Amino acid sequence: MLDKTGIAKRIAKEVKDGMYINLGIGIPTLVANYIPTSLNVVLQSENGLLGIGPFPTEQEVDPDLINAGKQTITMMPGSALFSSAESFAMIRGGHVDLTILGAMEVSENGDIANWKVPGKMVKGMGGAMDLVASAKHIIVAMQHCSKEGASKLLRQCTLPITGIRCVKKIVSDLAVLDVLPEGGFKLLERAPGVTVTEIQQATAGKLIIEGEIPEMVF
Amino acid sequence: MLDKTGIAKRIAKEVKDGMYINLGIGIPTLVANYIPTSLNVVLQSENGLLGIGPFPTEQEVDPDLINAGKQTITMMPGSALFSSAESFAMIRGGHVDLTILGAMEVSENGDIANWKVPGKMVKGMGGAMDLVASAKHIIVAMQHCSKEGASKLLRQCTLPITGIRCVKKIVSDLAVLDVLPEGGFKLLERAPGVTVTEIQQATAGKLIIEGEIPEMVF
Amino acid sequence: MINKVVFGAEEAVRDIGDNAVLMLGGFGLCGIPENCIHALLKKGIKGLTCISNNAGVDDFGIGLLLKTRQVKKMISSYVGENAEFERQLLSGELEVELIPQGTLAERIRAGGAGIPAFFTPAGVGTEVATGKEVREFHGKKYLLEAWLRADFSIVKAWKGDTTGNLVYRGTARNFNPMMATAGKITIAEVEELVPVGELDPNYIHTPGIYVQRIFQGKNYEKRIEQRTLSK
Amino acid sequence: MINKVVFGAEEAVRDIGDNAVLMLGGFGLCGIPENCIHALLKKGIKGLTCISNNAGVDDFGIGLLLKTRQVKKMISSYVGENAEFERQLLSGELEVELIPQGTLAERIRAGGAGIPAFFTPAGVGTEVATGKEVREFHGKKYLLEAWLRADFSIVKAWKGDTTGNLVYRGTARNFNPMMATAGKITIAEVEELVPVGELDPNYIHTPGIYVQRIFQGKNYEKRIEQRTLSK
Repeated sequence: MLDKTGIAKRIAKEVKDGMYINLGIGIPTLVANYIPTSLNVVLQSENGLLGIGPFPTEQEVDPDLINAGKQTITMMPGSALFSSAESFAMIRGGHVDLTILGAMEVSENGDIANWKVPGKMVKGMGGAMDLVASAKHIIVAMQHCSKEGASKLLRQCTLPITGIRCVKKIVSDLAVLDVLPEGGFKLLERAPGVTVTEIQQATAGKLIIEGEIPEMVF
Repeated sequence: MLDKTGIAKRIAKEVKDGMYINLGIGIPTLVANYIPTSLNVVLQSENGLLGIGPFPTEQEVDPDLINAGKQTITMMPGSALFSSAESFAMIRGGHVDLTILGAMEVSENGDIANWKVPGKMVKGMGGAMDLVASAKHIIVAMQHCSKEGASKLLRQCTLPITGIRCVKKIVSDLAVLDVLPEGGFKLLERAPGVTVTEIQQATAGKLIIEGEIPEMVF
Repeated sequence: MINKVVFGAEEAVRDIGDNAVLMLGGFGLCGIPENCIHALLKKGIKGLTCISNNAGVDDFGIGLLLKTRQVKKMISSYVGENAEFERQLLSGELEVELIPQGTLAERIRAGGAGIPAFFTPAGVGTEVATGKEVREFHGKKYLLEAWLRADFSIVKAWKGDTTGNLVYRGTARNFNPMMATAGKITIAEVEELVPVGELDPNYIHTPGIYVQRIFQGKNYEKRIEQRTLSK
Repeated sequence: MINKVVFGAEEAVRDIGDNAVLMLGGFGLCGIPENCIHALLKKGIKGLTCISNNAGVDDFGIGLLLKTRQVKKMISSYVGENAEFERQLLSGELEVELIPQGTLAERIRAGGAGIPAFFTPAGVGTEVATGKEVREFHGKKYLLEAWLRADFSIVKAWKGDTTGNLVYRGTARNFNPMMATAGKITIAEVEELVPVGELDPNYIHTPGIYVQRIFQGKNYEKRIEQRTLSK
């Protein structure tokens, strides 16, 4: 079973040289720490920056330079700054190669729910609906089950959804799965120490298992 | 009867302090020469400049600095450069206060035809359709009649039109006229030496004459 | 050039009355018009509709106007970090309209650019689509969204000249440039007001045509929400 | 940062084939990609659809590609100054689609920004409206217009860095920034190619994400169409 760091490390392996990437808040933000330095990639922040750098030192802190999570950041050489309209033009136009974000639920046809829980205070969707409706490739970082043990990989989402038929890949604490265009979670890899049976029990949606399922290698 | 310079001079009197103005090619371009220097106005060029300055000296000529007529120009202090999309966002969004352009025909309900003559090579509408469809206030500079003596202020345009119900005011070689919202050319001023009868004869569309019509004062 | 300079924030907001529809620039607390917010607070006008990506925090930004119950409605994409906001929302004192961030940005741009409506994929199949026209283009579904315009747009820039040309700095740009285009009256407060001719025409973010009033603000706090340092 | 540098114009256009749909930046002869136009001429590919505000003059710009009959169709707002163009059009060898300039600019922006269609007032009641949906908003009529996208967008900038960030100069900016966003492959030729980090991130006109190939052009002629001097 993977902890948050493990999920982030496994997702980092999906990153390819030359990619422009948008990282959501939470686990996705951690992914940046594990992208091999041999790869040239550029991180987009939807509030208006291409080329997010490391967090600043005390001396470098600049209130005019934050990421979409409102954290202070720095810029890489070759960065570009722009407005929110331009930023979402980029996102909507399909110019960002990979979007990594968290989810509360994913359905077997790729619907995602990650913005609202009925009965709880609604904070808003922020940029999530634009990102999921527009991205060429979406990887979701999530817990396979709730704290109560209920599966979050479902036939249909129970929570209000953020976007339809958009998730392409899931990296959970238990497994790596593709969401197939025709529907269904195709099991690709098991987390270290996790059995196929455990994954089957934790997946309420249609799970597709073909041949031997390898354990993740980091 | 006014020559081109006269028309330009008379239109210049319509310019008010603080206006952003788009000047079309031809007579409208001449208007710039007669705007009193006491007025602060800014000229927009739809290819991407606010703050057109005078034509350059031989030393100042810069191939990267032209107006919408492809003429070399200079910039005034306080100018701003932008893309064609931003330029027409400005125009379409109603941020330009006054548009001055030429016309082949205007109808009594404010339709304008100025881009195409059947049988002749079509050069294209350029930005004219955007300008007439968007402008808050449009003044047309035109000849009242064709060389053959046919009126160009008509009940209905005979040429393919550029925009509907958009012209607010006309300054011709014979007269100044408002185009009324309910339809009709309301005669405001006569050109020096031109009689009301001459204007009546030269106007095929509905002409409205109320009271004494003064001669233009420059 | 046309001179747009006003004396300060109070003069800039002088004619904003009860029930006005305002746009306020900024993302989180980054790039918000601090001086004008304080002037609105002092002015005490009520019933405001505020179009702003966020709603500030309890004791800063738009949060200050919420505390004094000057805001009737917020139109935002994310209103996370504000306890007073939550209280008013749950009690029904405050109306909230949530809009996907990219749609919000584009609707504001459309307002400024004279485009009354456009199609966007964000929100298809979600509750955001309720009541909206859905149309398919090239095999993908899109929603029809309308422009947004405001009575007053209040933006914050880094530098500005006396004719209203603006330059933003860093990610403090965010929603400010589009909002500057979409107000009947646009008010710009800047950290540094410079004479006409000092800003390079090639690098102006907001051309002065969009700005009706400009002044140099003072005492910028520029509060940081998440001070995150590298280890 | 990602390195996008190619050796020169010929390498940049290497995979543009017959019948490709191209966008070419520029307004008149100002800000046109001179090096790539020459490379296309040399390459001799045919059947091109060229989306460009103008069509050059007889012996410069896109006019060169017209002379060699490499262009099947022009999509432009104004094609005034070109005798060969007129001959081909009248003889039916060349197709022309004329689009209002602002609509052309906005359709290209929409293509890059993932907006499949939008409403604009330009052309309402004219022959441009033929076959288009007309809808009224706030008492005014608008046409529905679709995005434009290209197989290759070819733009010209003043400065660019190795990761594709671009800065334009003067009114040579014109259609280049939108076109840069709307090509499946965007090729940028620049007068000066600089190392990453040399351009100020705050003043970049086209972020590198839009650009797939970049090179430093040579021998720019920058021909002037209307050399007009003050007396």
